[in-house]
Amino acid sequence: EDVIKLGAYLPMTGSVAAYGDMEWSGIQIAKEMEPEVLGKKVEVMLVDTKSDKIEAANAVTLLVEKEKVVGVLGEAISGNTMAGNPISEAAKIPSVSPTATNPLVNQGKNYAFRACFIDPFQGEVAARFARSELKAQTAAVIIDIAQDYCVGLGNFFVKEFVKQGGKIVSTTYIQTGDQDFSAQLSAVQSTKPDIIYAPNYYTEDALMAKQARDLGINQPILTGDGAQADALIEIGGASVENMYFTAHFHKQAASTDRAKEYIKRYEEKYKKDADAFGALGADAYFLLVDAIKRAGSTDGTKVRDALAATKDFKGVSGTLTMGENGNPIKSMVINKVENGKFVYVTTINP
Amino acid sequence: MTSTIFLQQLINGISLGSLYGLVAVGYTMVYGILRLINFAHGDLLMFAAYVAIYATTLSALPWFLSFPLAIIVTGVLGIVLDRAAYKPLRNAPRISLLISAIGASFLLENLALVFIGGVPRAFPRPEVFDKVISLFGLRIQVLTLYTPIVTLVLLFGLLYIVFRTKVGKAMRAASKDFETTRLMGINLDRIISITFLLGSMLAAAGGIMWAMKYPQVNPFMGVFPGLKAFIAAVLGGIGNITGAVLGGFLLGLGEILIVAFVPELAQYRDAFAFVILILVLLFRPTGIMGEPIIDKS
Amino acid sequence: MGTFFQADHLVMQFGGLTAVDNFSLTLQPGELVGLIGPNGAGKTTVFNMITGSYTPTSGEVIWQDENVTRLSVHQITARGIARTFQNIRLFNDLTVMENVMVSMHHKLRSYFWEAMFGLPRYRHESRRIREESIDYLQEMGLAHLANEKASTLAYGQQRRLEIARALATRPRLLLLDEPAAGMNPLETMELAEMVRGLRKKYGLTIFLIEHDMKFVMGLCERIKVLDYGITIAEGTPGEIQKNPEVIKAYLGEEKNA
Amino acid sequence: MNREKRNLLLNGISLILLFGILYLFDQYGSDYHVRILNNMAIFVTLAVSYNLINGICGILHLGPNAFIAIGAYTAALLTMSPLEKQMNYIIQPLIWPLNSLHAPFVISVLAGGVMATIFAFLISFPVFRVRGDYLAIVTLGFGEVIRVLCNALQGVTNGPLGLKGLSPFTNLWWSWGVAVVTIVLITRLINSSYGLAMKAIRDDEIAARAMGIDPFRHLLLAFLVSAFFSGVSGGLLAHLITTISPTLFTFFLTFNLLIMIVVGGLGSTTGAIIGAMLFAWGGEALRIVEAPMNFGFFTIPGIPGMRMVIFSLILMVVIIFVRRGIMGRNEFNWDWFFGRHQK
Amino acid sequence: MLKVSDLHVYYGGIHALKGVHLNVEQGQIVTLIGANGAGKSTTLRTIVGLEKPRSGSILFNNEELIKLNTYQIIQRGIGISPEGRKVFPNLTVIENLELGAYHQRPKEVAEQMEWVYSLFPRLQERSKQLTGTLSGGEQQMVALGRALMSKPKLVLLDEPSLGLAPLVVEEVFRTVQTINEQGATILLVEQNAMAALKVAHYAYVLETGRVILEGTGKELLQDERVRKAYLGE
Ligand SMILES: Nc1ncnc2c1ncn2[C@@H]1O[C@H](COP(=O)(O)OP(=O)(O)OP(=O)(O)O)[C@@H](O)[C@H]1O
Ligand SMILES: Nc1ncnc2c1ncn2[C@@H]1O[C@H](COP(=O)(O)OP(=O)(O)OP(=O)(O)O)[C@@H](O)[C@H]1O
Ligand SMILES: CC(C)C[C@H](N)C(=O)O
Ligand SMILES: [Mg+2]
Ligand SMILES: [Mg+2]
Repeated sequence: EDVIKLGAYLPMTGSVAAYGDMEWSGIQIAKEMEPEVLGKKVEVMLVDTKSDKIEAANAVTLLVEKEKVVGVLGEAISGNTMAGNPISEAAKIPSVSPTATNPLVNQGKNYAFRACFIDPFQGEVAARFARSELKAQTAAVIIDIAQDYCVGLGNFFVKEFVKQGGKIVSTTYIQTGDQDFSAQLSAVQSTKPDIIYAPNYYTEDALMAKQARDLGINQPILTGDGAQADALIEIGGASVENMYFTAHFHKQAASTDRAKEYIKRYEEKYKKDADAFGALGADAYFLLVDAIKRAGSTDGTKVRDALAATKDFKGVSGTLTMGENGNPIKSMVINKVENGKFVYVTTINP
Repeated sequence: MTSTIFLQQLINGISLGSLYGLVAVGYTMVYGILRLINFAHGDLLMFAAYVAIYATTLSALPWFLSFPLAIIVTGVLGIVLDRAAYKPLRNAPRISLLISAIGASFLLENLALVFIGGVPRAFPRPEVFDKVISLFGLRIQVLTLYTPIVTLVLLFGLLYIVFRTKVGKAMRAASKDFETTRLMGINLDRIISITFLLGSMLAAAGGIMWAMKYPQVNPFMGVFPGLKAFIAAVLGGIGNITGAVLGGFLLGLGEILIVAFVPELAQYRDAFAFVILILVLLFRPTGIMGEPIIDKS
Repeated sequence: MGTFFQADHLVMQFGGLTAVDNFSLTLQPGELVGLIGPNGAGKTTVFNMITGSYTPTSGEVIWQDENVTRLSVHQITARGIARTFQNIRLFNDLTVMENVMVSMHHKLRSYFWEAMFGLPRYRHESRRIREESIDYLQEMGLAHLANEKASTLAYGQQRRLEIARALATRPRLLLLDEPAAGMNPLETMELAEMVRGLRKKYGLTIFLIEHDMKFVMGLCERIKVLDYGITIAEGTPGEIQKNPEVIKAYLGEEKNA
Repeated sequence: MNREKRNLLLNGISLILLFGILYLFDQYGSDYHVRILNNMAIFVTLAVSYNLINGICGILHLGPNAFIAIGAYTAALLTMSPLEKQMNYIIQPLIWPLNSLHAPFVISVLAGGVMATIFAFLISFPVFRVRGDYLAIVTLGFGEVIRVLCNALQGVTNGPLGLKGLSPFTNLWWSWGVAVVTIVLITRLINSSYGLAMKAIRDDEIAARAMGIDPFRHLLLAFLVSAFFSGVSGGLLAHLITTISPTLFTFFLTFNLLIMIVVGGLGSTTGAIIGAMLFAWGGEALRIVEAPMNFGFFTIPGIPGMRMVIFSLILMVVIIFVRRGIMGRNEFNWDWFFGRHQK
Repeated sequence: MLKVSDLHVYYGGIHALKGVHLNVEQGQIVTLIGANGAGKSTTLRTIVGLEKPRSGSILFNNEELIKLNTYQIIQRGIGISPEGRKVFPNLTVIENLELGAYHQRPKEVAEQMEWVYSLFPRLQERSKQLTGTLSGGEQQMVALGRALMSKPKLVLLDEPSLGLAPLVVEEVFRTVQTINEQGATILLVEQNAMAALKVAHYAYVLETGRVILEGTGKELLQDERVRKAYLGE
């Protein structure tokens, strides 16, 4: 065989399709930038997970058992990655998730890695930002209970917010696919919080923001990395103006050479601004290819060891060192929505 | 709970209920004539919403042109659907027809997925419906007021057609026996086409109202309203047009109020619809307004 | 001696309409009684009340000293009252033989798991059902059609299969609703012969509805006449044929053949 | 040799042949093929038991997903070790006594079947109070209620997050063993007097009553038997995929089963088997339309959704041309195979 | 008026009609008798286009009907009371009758309705009742009345006396004669051969898909074979 076969499993359809879409675009640019390793052509086979756990598990099974890939990229969201990782783990195939931020994703796994920071960090930063910048005494938390990410991140925020002397006045649950949040929002409204923390994915956040504003709830909304999708602004319109969120990347904060090259190619090819998730998709690819190069082989265990030893890697989203458990240590940005655009606010280092 | 909040929830409930009712009417109508659970009905909602989006954004039509356009195009799609997927099965067992309907539903959803993609689109809600009026401390979106009105107007129009016109009588005849309907000199295929035209146009109206309320349009957006409308239709007595609207109101109001009174039950909201349904059917096995089964020995 | 069969002041109302009013009937074992009357007089409704399809608005049905008024259809069949239907209701997708075998199912003693695991008791019982159903088919002249689908039978054959099926439930009282409808005169005559034979062979009591006067008058020992749900006459065929009220409401002037 | 003996012999030979093939795959086949075969067996079991209700009793039951879900969760909760449970439940801890229960695979799977049967019994009264399309929606409703409960009872099911990392106990022997047992037992039931009574109810319930058959008792029987085997399959399925969540048990699962049995031929066990195998195999075969296609010079990227487009087109064409499904209501039998019709 | 020649009809593999021919002249009552399963109903169904013949021709006023759809055939002026009545059970008696006159103008409908009520007064009593709840005989009257509502030139009746009380049977045959005298041509399928032959101008005897005998009503009444097989003598 003169090709090296990698597999990607991403949500190309379903409730979080936008992430899959962006990350796949990023992976393709990365592949153009580094099409070969060990003198062989790299091939990436994509399988759609339909934004669903079961499909994610099936997809990894397909990639590992049928396609015999040597490394796996994905999934975009934590819940699906948690369903997929045990399968690649059992087959001793290393995997790199671009954006699954929940800590449990890699827990107890030897072959699972990711290209992003993890949620305890993100929750803490959000809580501190809420207290110091937004001057919030009280917060209402609205959580999508169908997503490991949302549940986890919500908890980390709450813990830190309380530790910083804030008060959580209400915790309400929604579920992926819900359309009508009026009941939950009415409950929130009656507790008059200073801010609303809603660490959910873009569709739910956009619809929720819209209905909140319709109901006359005008408090600032703070959310997590899930917000940074164009669909949020498209659907939410004016309602998501001034929404703050913790995020992986903003092209304005790009620092490495690789990032500059990436942004150039990306914008040439897709005729739009380079986004965070594309950048992380690319980083996942670069990390894996880099490890294969350093391992000098596609053997699962060797690549795994190389991945674990990644140090000061200059990726698109910044400089990264692989920490414990396959979790990188890297910086974070805070963005907000302004005039229908994602605007860079600040960078926070670990 | 204060009376303002209660009133607010009541209004929300009526609005949601009339939306369910609107979708259910078309459902029940097609069912009434063909005895077909048209699982593709929900997908016609989705189709109409996309047509409206494209008409509004691409060809820059004002809403009062693009919406009717979407309704007409969807009506035509309904006829096409009947011709392609259901007409060849007129004399087949009902279950085959049901499978064809499921197939049609999958097809529409996935065609949309292939051609439009899985990322949701925003629905351009026209200014007129976007306003919010404040009244006695209530914040009411204008759209909330329009939905019940649209539903009731369409209901009465449909009742008129089905019970007062010749075509309506032929429809009711066809609902029991195709062969004998033909023996009355009635062009059955034309009657069925008209049924599908009307049913699909109602679906389109429902789709547009739905998309204005929840302005997020994706290939699978029809599944949920389709299911809710189906429940509403059964609740009211399948095939009974007034029953469908009643069922819709009951369902919408019930869902909203139960969550408002007992917020802990919010998670059970989707089950609630079925619980009401099962309770009602326990006491009235053919729904609230359904005709009793006549089966003389 | 206790009561064999007694219908006591049965009333059936549908909304405002009284379909049957104060219908009473006592049957002795072995009797062959006819029920006639204009269309819509309530004859089938009487059958439906006796067999449990309808629950009478008032009145009672006593069967072998038991009040069966409120029992459901299958319970009444199990107690020995069987019927045929005016609009033939065979199991169209089953074979002729299976149609008959089904009627013996309610007498089966084996549990379902005995059938599922093919245990001896079930095997034994099922063999007996098979043999017996052939007998009933032979009785009605249908044995050669045993493996045909019921729906492919000619009309007259279907009527006879209805009777065979009812017989197979092993009733003591058999209710026949227009058994000769749709048969030509020749077939009707054969049918009359058959009914006589069955009564004798199985010791049946028969209560039947029929519009074919030749058939009814030739066969029944006693006849009841309904009109608008009310019993207007009762008596031997001879008496009924002469009854002016019956002639006026039902028979017509020249038709008392 | 008489016919009965010959058929028995042939059945035995086919069985040995089947397990021989399984052995070959187990030893030499790729993981991928083994997985498809496992899927096939589970679908076959599900379709055959579903057909008992919909095909034989003629009831439009749309809630088998509930039975499967209950079987899957029950079995999964029993095989997971207390430690795994602790790891999984992050919203709410698993309630007592479930958190400390632990049982071997066989027992867990059987328990899944039993729980599904108990559930079927509990809902039978409201279900069989209605008929026709009303029954369809009531059962669809119970299916949805179970799904919602799986979502909402986080202390039992871990809610929408589902259970992950189950041990992959299901192998070819279990899945096909269960399938064969199910086929044999259900076929016998169908061919017995009980099955005949069910078919009579399907054809004309009023007439069946008049022949002394209690519809409720017989429908209930079919319902419970079907629920049991569906529950068992659910347990097998859970330990094949190793991840379960409420989204697995939506009415799409029901629709898929319905498609299998109708395309195979409603009311035919042979048809159900064929339908299920076609579905399991076809579903995989159709994947190529979604894979990127390489034409040497250029590649067409995979188009998500294409697979379902083709699938639904095939489905509609098939159902329009063979309206009663592949087998109609006929069954495979050896006499037919040897071209002998005389009885 | 109606001329059927060499009609072959199959149900799947079953050859139900094997070259049936018949001729109905304007103003006549023609009857079709024969044992169960002889193909009488199939003949009527084929005339109105519910079954498609494999070969043969059906001329109605010199127009070929085989090419037409059922609804078009009915619109040419044919009324039918089908086997098994086939009333619309969920519609009232009035609505059933009105459907029979689907293409008539309201005034004509009212006239015809009066006339049908005069033939069957029982229907007027029950006019608002759902037809499904009527007795068998009453439903038969609805079916008959419905067939007459469109003032058809040719009326096809499939066993109209089935399940009717003797008085009503007489009534039906009288009605058949009445409407015939008022100008309608009638093709009557009957099991009650005696009564049918009495009113018929001309008759055909069908056996297993073939016409085995034909002649005027009187001739057949005398015929030895007919007396034996169909009159039970
Ligand atoms: N389920 C029902 N609902 C309403 N009315 C009914 C019902 N069943 C019967 N009827 C009415 O009761 C009356 C008696 O009907 P029934 O069927 O008993 O007549 P019948 O004597 O058997 O007539 P036929 O000889 O025509 O069969 C009829 O007028 C009929 O309309
Ligand atoms: N839908 C059908 N499918 C298959 N065979 C049929 C069908 N309808 C009728 N037949 C067969 O065609 C033949 C003629 O039937 P037809 O109904 O025309 O007889 P008929 O003369 O009207 O008898 P009857 O006096 O019983 O009404 C019969 O052998 C019958 O079994
Ligand atoms: C794409 C991202 C928003 C995914 C999210 N960080 C998660 O872990 O689920
Ligand atoms: Mg009667
Ligand atoms: Mg006939």
